Amino acid sequence: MTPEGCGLKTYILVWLGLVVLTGVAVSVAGMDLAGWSTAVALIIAFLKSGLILLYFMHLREGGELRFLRWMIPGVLAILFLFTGLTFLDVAFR
Amino acid sequence: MIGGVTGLPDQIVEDVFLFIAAVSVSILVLITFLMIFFTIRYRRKRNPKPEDIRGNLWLEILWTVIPTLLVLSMFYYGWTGFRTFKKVPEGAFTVKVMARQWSWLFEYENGVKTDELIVPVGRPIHLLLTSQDVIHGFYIPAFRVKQDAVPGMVNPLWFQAKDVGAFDVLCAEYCGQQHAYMLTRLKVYPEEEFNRWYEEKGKQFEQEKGLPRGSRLLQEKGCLVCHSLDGTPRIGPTLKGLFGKTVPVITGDRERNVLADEAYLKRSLLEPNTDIVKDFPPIMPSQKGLLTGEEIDELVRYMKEL
Amino acid sequence: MENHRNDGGSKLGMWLFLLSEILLFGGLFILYSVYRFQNPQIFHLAAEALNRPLGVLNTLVLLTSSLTMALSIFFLKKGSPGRSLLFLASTLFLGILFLFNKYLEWTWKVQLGIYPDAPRLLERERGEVLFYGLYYSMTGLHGLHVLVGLGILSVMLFFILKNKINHNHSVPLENTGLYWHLVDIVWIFLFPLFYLIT
Amino acid sequence: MSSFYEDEGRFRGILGWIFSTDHKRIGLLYLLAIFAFSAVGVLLGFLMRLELMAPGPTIMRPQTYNAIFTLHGVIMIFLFVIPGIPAIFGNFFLPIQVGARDVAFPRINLLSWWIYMAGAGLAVLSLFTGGGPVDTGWTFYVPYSLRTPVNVPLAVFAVFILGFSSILTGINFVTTTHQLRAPGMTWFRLPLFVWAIYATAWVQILATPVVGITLLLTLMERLAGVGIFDPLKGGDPILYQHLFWIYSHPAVYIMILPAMGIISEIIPVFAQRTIFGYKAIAFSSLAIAVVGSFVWGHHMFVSGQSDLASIIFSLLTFLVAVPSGVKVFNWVSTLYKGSIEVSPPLLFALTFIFLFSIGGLTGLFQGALATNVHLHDTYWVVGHFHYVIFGGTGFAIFGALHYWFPKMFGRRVGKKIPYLAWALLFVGFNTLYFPMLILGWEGMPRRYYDYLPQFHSLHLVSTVGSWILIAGLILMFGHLIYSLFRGEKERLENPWGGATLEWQIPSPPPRENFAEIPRVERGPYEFR
Ligand code: HEA
Ligand code: HEA
Ligand code: HEC
Ligand code: CUA
Ligand SMILES: [Cu+2]
Repeated sequence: MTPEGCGLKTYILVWLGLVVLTGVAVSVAGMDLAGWSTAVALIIAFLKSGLILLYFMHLREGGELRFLRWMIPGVLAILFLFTGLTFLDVAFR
Repeated sequence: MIGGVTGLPDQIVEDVFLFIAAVSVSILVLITFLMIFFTIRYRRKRNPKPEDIRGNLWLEILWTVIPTLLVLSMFYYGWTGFRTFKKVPEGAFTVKVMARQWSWLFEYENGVKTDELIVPVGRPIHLLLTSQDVIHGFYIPAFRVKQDAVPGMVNPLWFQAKDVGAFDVLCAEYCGQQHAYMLTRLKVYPEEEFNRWYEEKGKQFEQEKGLPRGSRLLQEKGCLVCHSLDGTPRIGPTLKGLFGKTVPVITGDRERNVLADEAYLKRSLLEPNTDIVKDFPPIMPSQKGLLTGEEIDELVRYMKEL
Repeated sequence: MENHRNDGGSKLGMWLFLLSEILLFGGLFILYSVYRFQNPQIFHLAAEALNRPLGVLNTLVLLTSSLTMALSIFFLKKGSPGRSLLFLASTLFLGILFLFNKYLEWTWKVQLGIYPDAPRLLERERGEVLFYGLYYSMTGLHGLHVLVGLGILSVMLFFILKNKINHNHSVPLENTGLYWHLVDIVWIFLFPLFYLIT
Repeated sequence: MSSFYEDEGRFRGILGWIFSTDHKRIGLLYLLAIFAFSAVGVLLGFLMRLELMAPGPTIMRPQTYNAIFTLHGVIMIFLFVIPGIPAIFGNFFLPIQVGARDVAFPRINLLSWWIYMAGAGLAVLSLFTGGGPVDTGWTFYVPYSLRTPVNVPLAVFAVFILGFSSILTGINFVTTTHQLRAPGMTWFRLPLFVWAIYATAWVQILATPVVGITLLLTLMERLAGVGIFDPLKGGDPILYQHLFWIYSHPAVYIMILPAMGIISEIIPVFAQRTIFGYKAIAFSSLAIAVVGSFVWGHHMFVSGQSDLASIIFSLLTFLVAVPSGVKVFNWVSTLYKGSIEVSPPLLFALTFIFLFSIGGLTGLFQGALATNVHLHDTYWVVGHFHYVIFGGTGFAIFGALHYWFPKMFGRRVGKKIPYLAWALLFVGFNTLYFPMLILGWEGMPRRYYDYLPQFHSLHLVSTVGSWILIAGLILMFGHLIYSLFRGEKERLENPWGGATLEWQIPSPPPRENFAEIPRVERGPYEFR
């Protein structure tokens, strides 16, 4: 992992992206999207986390810890399965 | 048995049990036999030169696939049985069951309340279980049925008695100090006898309606599980002669004496843990929200007379 | 045993810790989704009563703090500890600002009589009690993580000053960064789930 | 080369132990602590058996009994079998077996021992403060745990702390396995014990936080009245059970996987031939860890969860039995055409296979929906889990103690007494626990202080079994302790003819294990 991994400019751009996405999330919340607004809010949250993970947390660069890139989706998958199986109960009671 | 299990829940449990037992015992015997046989046959004295065998793909596949099929069949029988458990037959006789620390209360469709479950023989019985405090487990071992009674939920359960008789009802979910004593009886009456009992009780109930009598309340609300009316202490102090007595209690960490007046009695019902009678555990469930104001007055009036 | 320093190992260890953090919050998210599923209407109404502008502000504060954190590491690795310190201090400041806002938000709620076990709260609908139960525990646990993060940031500040970490040995600061970013990510999810329910 | 016992670190005497970051010393610290706690657990088990010897009050009051089975469960689960094998033998041997000088984070390793002790200390403290010892059962089900006046908050907090220790240990082992393998130690040259600990470590990292947060919330609900699970506040007590078992089912694999790892070490050594189906055993560990994470609902078939959930969970439960079976079959096949010497470690390992199979097969009855309705919360379940935990993990620990004793302590264990102790343990065990299975089938609920007269005779048999068992236990440990001080000195590096790395270094090992990091050129079970 070299110090040049990410340039200053990249960092600032990523930050701008995060701010813009926050703005989008807030304005979308004001609109009436029927059942979709939660989904949109969550998608935006995932996009933001993705930016942070890839750039601020350097997952994009890989290197020796490349397999970690699979860990985050892996753990999220586990969490979704936990939630999904719980909902098999809650939603069908 | 192939093609799904049918019959009453207790029969189903036995069938599935036997099936799994047959498979399991065979596997256990096989494994144990091979283990002992190899150990003796290839003991060092007899077989000083071992032979390396790294594995065998076909064997590996075989002992993955066969057990998978076996467990899938176990799952299937378990499931078909479970379907029967969950499908209450039409025309079932419905009884509401209220669990509480540490007694059961059964409420019939005509309003009659009992603390033993009385049902007619040969008819499916449909129970609707709930709890007013913690989780309990309604369990009739003889009929191999069990279902938790959970506060805030109504869980169904059904069974059917083939023969007349009396059976144990136990609490299977741990619910506190007297969990082991949360027992009652299931009494199965012949059809006519049951009908007679049911009508008689129903009439009696109609007559008593409107005049809430203290003694009935004590019974129904489960007070008598912990309190006696004859002067002997049980889980809680006796209620006999309580009114007007000076009671040693622990308030916070302090010990003090209080006069058992009306206010004290009411407080004992609604906030039992503010004053705890000396030498008794702080386990009396608060009756807040469980008794109406009228019922409280009635209880207090009745306790004064004891 | 300092002599077998293993930077890759430290980072792997940190990531594993973060994975377990994800599941720690994950438990709460499971609860949240179930209760929201059971009380959709009430959660909606309760969420409207939260202070959305403050939530937005706090989101921006944390996002910016993530940027300053990343920059601090960037400059440390480049070999300019001075600038690294500056950005680290900004991160620290933004973290404190975040907590201060949270403090304000909580006190306002408490003044309205909405806090766990408050009689005013218990009078309301059950779903609302749950909403605030989750609100207090989730933002509370997150706040606790910010607080711990602030502690670690201060230690890092001290280490840089003492030249204990520098461009040759920057892993502690990088790991702090990983932690701080994760805390930020958690907030990125908390924010829409509490302030933007519609 | 001097052994790690003689090594002079920063401190001497006892401080040289409790502040040592040497993985072997930490392993022994855990051994001592866990031995002490499990002894208390055994004593409590013994007291319960005395109480249950006859119907009616026998030697204690209901409240005492309820506190005792709770404590027994909490100690045995959270202080003994969950940390057990990873913390003792994993710490001691995993670094050696992968060819490293220590774990990846020695100081965190020490920290996790301290956290463990702190958790244990808090658990002890909870007995004497607040409302007294907890009486909720080791599962802390709400709403009972929210209502009972006893000291639930502290006890729950103690378990939370213990979980933290477990996570740190897991992180250490995963990192060590990834980063510190000696040159040539490829993934498929790892001893199966390492594979098992590795799979376990992932479960520790990913499942423990879920119970952590659950317990923390219960704590907050008790202390601050935060509305989460309490039905009076709109909460859903079933949800507590989900979150609790999301961890606590995988936790049973935290208990058994390392034990299976030990068995996979012992059998090939005493058969002096390579293990049958190395990859099948290694991958079945991972399969158990993964699939086992999604079966938790089988503890809740009668709780009122939806039928659909019950059905899916039952299916998954059955699937997770298959990889366990694969292991059993491979072990048995490893005996085929071996050159077998029935030394005490092998005897315990074979007993493990037998008892664990009984335990596992009884699990199948519980996993089937129809039978579970009857068996749930009866002594059948109690029988099941003592067979798997104690017959499984317990006997694996006994085997491991005899197997690694010369390496850990540099002394030999005598030849005859272990067989006698084994006989007592084996007879006692089955006399103690088999009647429980019958009791369960006859409808005896668990956590009962008192019971109906028809259950008397089997309970009596069971109690007698506990005496035999404990006699065997005392004999075995007495003998081990005697050997520790008086046993013949072990001069050989490799008394059993093992092929893994720990047998290539002196007994006991020197401070940093290897004078020179070895280059690995063959698999762990290549004896020739
Ligand atoms: C070490 C701990 C351990 C292990 C390994 C297991 C393993 C298994 N357990 Fe157990 N279990 C517990 C510890 C453990 N359990 C505890 C502590 C409880 C009670 C908790 C409480 O309420 O307090 C419990 C409770 C429990 C329940 C809930 C009972 C109830 O309360 O209603 C169930 C239900 O499905 C269950 C099932 C299983 C199954 C299917 C396995 C399987 O993984 C077993 C697999 C093994 C085998 C099957 C045997 C070997 C295989 C063969 C010989 C091959 C051939 C066989 C075939 C595949 C057909 N267990
Ligand atoms: C590790 C797990 C473990 C072990 C070993 C034991 C050991 C024993 N258990 Fe068990 N038991 C549980 C876990 C365990 N138990 C759990 C989780 C529960 C449920 C609690 C609840 O309901 O909440 C329970 C409940 C339980 C009950 C049911 C209570 C009830 O439902 O009312 C009973 C009844 O007799 C019982 C008896 C015994 C006895 C007599 C022993 C022993 O006395 C037998 C002797 C033990 C040994 C011989 C093994 C000791 C091992 C060592 C000393 C190893 C030393 C270690 C090192 C050297 C590192 N136990
Ligand atoms: C679970 C057992 C239990 C149940 C059920 C129970 N109580 Fe109690 N009760 C106790 C105990 C234990 C005490 C003593 C400790 C205390 O003061 O809290 C007590 C105390 C009391 C007292 C004060 C007695 C005194 O000597 O000062 C009154 C009055 C009382 N209960 C009435 C009732 C009534 C009426 C009911 C039913 C609606 C009831 N209890 C149900 C256990 C119970
Ligand atoms: Cu009611 Cu146990
Ligand atoms: Cu389980």
